[in-house]
Amino acid sequence: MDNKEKKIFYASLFLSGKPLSKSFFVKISENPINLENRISEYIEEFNHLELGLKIRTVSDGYQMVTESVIFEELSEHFGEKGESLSRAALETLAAIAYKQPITKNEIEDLRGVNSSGIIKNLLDRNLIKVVGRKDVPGRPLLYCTTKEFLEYFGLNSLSDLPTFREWQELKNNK
Amino acid sequence: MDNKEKKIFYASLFLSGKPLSKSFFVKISENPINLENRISEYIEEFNHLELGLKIRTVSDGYQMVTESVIFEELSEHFGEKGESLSRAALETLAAIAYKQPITKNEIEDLRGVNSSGIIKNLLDRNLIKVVGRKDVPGRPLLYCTTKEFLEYFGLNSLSDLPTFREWQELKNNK
Amino acid sequence: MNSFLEVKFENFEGPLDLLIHLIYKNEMSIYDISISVITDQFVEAVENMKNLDMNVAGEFIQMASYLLYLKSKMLLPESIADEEDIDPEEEKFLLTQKLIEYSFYKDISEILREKELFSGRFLKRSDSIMLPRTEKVEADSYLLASVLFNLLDKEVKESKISIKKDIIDIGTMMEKIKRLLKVNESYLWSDMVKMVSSRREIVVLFLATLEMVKLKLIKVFQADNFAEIRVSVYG
Repeated sequence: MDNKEKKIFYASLFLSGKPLSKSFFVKISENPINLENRISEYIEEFNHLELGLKIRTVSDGYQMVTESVIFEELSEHFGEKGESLSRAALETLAAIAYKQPITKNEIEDLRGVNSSGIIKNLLDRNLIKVVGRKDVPGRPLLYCTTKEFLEYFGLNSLSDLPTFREWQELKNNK
Repeated sequence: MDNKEKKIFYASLFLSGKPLSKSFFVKISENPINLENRISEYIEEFNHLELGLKIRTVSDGYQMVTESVIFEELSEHFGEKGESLSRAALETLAAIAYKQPITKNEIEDLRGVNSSGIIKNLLDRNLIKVVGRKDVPGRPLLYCTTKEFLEYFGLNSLSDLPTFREWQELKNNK
Repeated sequence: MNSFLEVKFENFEGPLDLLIHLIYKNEMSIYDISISVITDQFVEAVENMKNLDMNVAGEFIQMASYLLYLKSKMLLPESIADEEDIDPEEEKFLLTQKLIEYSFYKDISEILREKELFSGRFLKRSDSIMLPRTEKVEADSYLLASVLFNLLDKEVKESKISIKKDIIDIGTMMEKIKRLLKVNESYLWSDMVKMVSSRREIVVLFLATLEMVKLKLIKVFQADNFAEIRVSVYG
């Protein structure tokens, strides 16, 4: 019985191309009580098997990925080779992550430079999305970061990033 | 070292999701001598872990799949979509079944609407197939139904399809 | 010569980036920048860049003129400033706020860069694997028929609905034979039969051949009983 739950957990992560949320497993579980604890055990057990695979927690869910020690050997044959992001793209993403929902004008105000091309690129890469329009003249589009953003950077949630205050304290202590 | 080879073996099968040939592993191996024997061991070891996953040997290759004991639970969430055909797909399929071999234009004439997307979908689902080209200007493709079509509708042959007269009788008796 | 000559445009994401660079170089506190020093160096850097690269982005030039304006305002005694004009201290405060916020995002983007590198080493498969459906959904063939016949409307006659259409008629077959005989003057009948695919087509081929003999387009010759029949061009 327990064994079956574990099997379904691993097999689901194997099949899914996206991280699977806690709520997904709660929904399919026959016994959701304490499920999260059991899942933690399953993950630990799996990650000790040294299979070249590991389960990581990301984007508020779980994901099966390959171990980083064999990255070089695997990357030659697998994995979409997405170009790493430019500094401008990272800066824009940082601004969106902290200020979302945010308009293009507001982003440009923060960065001091035109950001249209970068926003388009980030939209194409599914790292940000349009969530509506701001109720100001011209009704500009509003942007937010996506789940793929969290997945891409291996973040569980936006709170994994330092707050402005934490950053200031760090700076001042230097 | 051996350990790494094993990790790469499992991780490759995970990333691929599809069967990978023996020659693929020979190609990426640093030590192809006796590789096949080692792979057999890796498979046996993996299949004893009871992870809900299995590595099976398929024609000249290996594939990581989910265990059949949890098929029911998984297929609800990871089963192929769309067991029921849309009205439009059914219409298109009917036109092909009764008029085969038939071109796209002829189908569209019958239905009065563009049917490209639906034809593609039916091809993907293996319910119809291309059997040649019609000897008219443009040499358009000719479509026929497949064995899977017969299976899907529980028919032994195309002649089992109701005729126009049978249909009329049925209809009038309602 | 000064050290800012080597400042290159592509190294900076924008004027704010360049300003922060200058603040660090001068070891100033970001909370208390000297507008005068920063302005001179910024303008100089932009001038140098202009010499090296004609396409100096407007944002840099705009920032340069803003800084010059701010600097001139700060040099003027307060009494001269007219009432509706800007308050230079207030402007400096706003600029400082902007620089602090920008340097926050700049640092965050460094963190993101590290995370990108780290996370990128874990490979994943991005498409889900779909399990094939094993149970057969037996759709109703009546439904299929109904759909089509409704479509065809009532005017359609049953005869029009044929399961298998004859693709080849005698005329087409005769054309085919003519084309063949242009390639080769004669064929063995047994070879010609191999060129068609169904029994139905063999019948059509046979009828077409007879028709062409009648029209004196071809002749058919058999050397002996049960010998091969040879079909060749007439004449």
